[in-house]
Amino acid sequence: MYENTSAVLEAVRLKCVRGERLIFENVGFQLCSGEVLQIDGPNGSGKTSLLRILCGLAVAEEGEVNWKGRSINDDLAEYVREVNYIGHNNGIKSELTPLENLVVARSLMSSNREFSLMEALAQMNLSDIADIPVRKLSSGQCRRVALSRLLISQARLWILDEPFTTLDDNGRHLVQDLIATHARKGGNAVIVTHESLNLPEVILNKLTL
Amino acid sequence: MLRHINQFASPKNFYALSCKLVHYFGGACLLLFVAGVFGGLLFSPPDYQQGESVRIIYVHVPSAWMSLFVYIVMAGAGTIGLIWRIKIMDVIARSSAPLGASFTFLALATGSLWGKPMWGAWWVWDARLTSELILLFLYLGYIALQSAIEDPRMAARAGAILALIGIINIPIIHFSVEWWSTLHQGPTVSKLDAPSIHIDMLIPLLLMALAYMCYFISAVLMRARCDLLALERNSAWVGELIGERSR
Amino acid sequence: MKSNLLDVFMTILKRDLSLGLSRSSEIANPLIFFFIVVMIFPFALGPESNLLQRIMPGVIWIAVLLSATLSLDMMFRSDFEDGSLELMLLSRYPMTLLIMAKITAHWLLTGAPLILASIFLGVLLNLPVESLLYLFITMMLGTPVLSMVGSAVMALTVGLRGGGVLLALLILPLYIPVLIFSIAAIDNAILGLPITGEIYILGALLVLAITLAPFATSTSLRIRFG
Amino acid sequence: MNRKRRNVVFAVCFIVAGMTIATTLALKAFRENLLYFYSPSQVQAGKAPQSRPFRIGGLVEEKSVVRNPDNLTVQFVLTDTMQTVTVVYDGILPDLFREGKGVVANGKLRSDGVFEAFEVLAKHDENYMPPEVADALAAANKPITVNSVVKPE
Repeated sequence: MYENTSAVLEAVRLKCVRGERLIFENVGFQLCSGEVLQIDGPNGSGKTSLLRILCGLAVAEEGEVNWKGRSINDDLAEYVREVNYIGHNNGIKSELTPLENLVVARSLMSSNREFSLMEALAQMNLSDIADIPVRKLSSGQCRRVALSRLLISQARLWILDEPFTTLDDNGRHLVQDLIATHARKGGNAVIVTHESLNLPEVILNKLTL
Repeated sequence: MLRHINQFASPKNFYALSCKLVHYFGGACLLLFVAGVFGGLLFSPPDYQQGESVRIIYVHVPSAWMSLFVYIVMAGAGTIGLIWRIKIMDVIARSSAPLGASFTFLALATGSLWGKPMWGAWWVWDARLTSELILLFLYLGYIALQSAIEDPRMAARAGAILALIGIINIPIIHFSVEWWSTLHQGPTVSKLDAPSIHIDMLIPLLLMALAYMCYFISAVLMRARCDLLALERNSAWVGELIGERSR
Repeated sequence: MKSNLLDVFMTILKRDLSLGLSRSSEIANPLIFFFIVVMIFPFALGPESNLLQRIMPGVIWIAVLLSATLSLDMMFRSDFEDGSLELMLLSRYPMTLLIMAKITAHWLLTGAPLILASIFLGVLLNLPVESLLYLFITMMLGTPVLSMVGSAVMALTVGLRGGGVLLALLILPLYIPVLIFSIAAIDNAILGLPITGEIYILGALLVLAITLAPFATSTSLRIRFG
Repeated sequence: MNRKRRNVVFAVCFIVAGMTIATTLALKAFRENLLYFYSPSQVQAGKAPQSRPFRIGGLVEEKSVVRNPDNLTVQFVLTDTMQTVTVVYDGILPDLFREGKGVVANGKLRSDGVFEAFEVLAKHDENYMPPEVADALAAANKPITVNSVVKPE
């Protein structure tokens, strides 16, 4: 199966039910190495639910998600090593500083040890505030702290839920550049956003729920 | 293999099968209950020590047995539902809880009524009674958790975990009378050698136990059917069913 | 691999400890609550010291159960709300390991201070030395069980509306065995009776909790996210 | 797959080891005496508490029950076939209170060694039979086991 298609990430006939309400069904797509998928749709169409299914946090009512030709539930622990999920919530603690937050994040994920945390923060324009507790930062700066996790991880699949909310123009460009670079190196990204993405030299698939 | 089981346990097939089973077990329950009540109240002899008061045994002991049995069913069905994601099992686990709570309450209440004249106290804090009371709390907690979580699938799975945590109480209840020197008497029927109860009393007792069991099965199936219809109300087979009925 | 596991355990432990210390009210409030509950009893029962001495170990244990229940909220709620738990569930390490670190931190932040507070109150209320000693021993064995069983049940109710009362409803019946055997041990110890049986049981409960709680908690958390 | 299997094996070993230790501890505990009530032998050996209430369990000795005709006060002797304790009680006795049967009394030991009960509970055994059968058994001199109160030491 895997030999015939070069799809790395494949979703087959996914169905999602919340409570007694059908959110979506028959959702499927294939991503080959280096491809990016943009997911769009009206509020409540299940974009976040789909992302949570893709990263293995939730289980679909029906259908399957395959990674490199195998169902992700075969070995979820192995799969999540390849995933970097930045959800709607930033997953950072407001009592800790950006640097401390990154220390915890790095120890949890398969990280690129050579890339120092300060470098990551510098690349996100956060070096001045690396030692200020996150609760004193603006929401855009918080989002940048969360997104700087992308820089320290070695995950091949990025799953991003509305990454651009509360970011300024500079931040948007920064993150789009990151995604494009990641894709050109052969990585994949699944992004929920309403904005039109500008990713030069990258195959961009679109899925509307 | 799993697909076969899933097929068999599909809500539609289960619904059709349970319609028949409810009738069989309901009828059996009624017959056994009548036989048990008459046997227990009229034909069985009074006890050599307790006299006529012993007759409460025919209500008390089966409900105490059922309180444990239903918990095991609830935890077992919940676990199967949790691991293999079989919806029917979730529904059965959820439907069992109020029945189990009722049996437990009945066991505690009748035990209390029996204890007052026999032991001389409505309630004593011995191991059997305390652990049975904790069982009632576990059932109530399970029901409260079910009603607090809106998503029925998540509720069922969370309930399964809670039931599994609480299952440690079941052996404690069963063996409490042997492990601790309690006021409550030891097991009578399940002793490995011959049961130390006279055959004329044993038969109505077993009849009543079977009646309780049939009641539980038919009641849990009825509850499960209602639950299932509500859960699957958007699915095709329920639509067909309603169409057939209204025609 | 081995040292990595230890590293990540220590990282999470340090993180939770520093988070707890920076939100000092979350640690202080259960302790204050504990003192108030214990102090209410003399008001209700009168200051007769014989009676108080007899019931105080039980009173202190009940207060510990209640404030342990209150303190469980800090274990998962903020992590649930800000998405940190998702990060942990998607980490490369087994969730059970991270949960053990969180439980350890929770015990250090709440269980250990409660033990110290109990001994302090015991001295203040003139409890005999045996009571104090066995209060200490039973609490060393019992309070970790409270944290562990609590984490499993807390994981089930995290993020639910009205979760606080529900949590108490679910958890207090599960705490009863710890209470029963601790009090039995203290009572017997005061009378000079053997207490090895009760201590064995508390030890068995502790081992059982250590074995099963991390798995139950991680399954519960996955369910709450699923 | 390999890593996953190793994790599963590790988890299973961990659980099995934990359960084994817990069971061992619990079994050790049950070999100790987890008391709900004290036996007359223990009371006579001075093992029961002196200054506070406790429960005492045993058989009511045959022909030891003395009722006071003026009030409800009853006096009887409790035995575990080795030692005896005299019990006084002021109240209504339960139906099952018989000579030769098991009871559990809740109360305090007086300084003269008499147990002053404020509650007497009858412990009935797990045997149920019609009176005729019991009579027949008695006639055949087959002992009906009523020793569930008296724990063999």
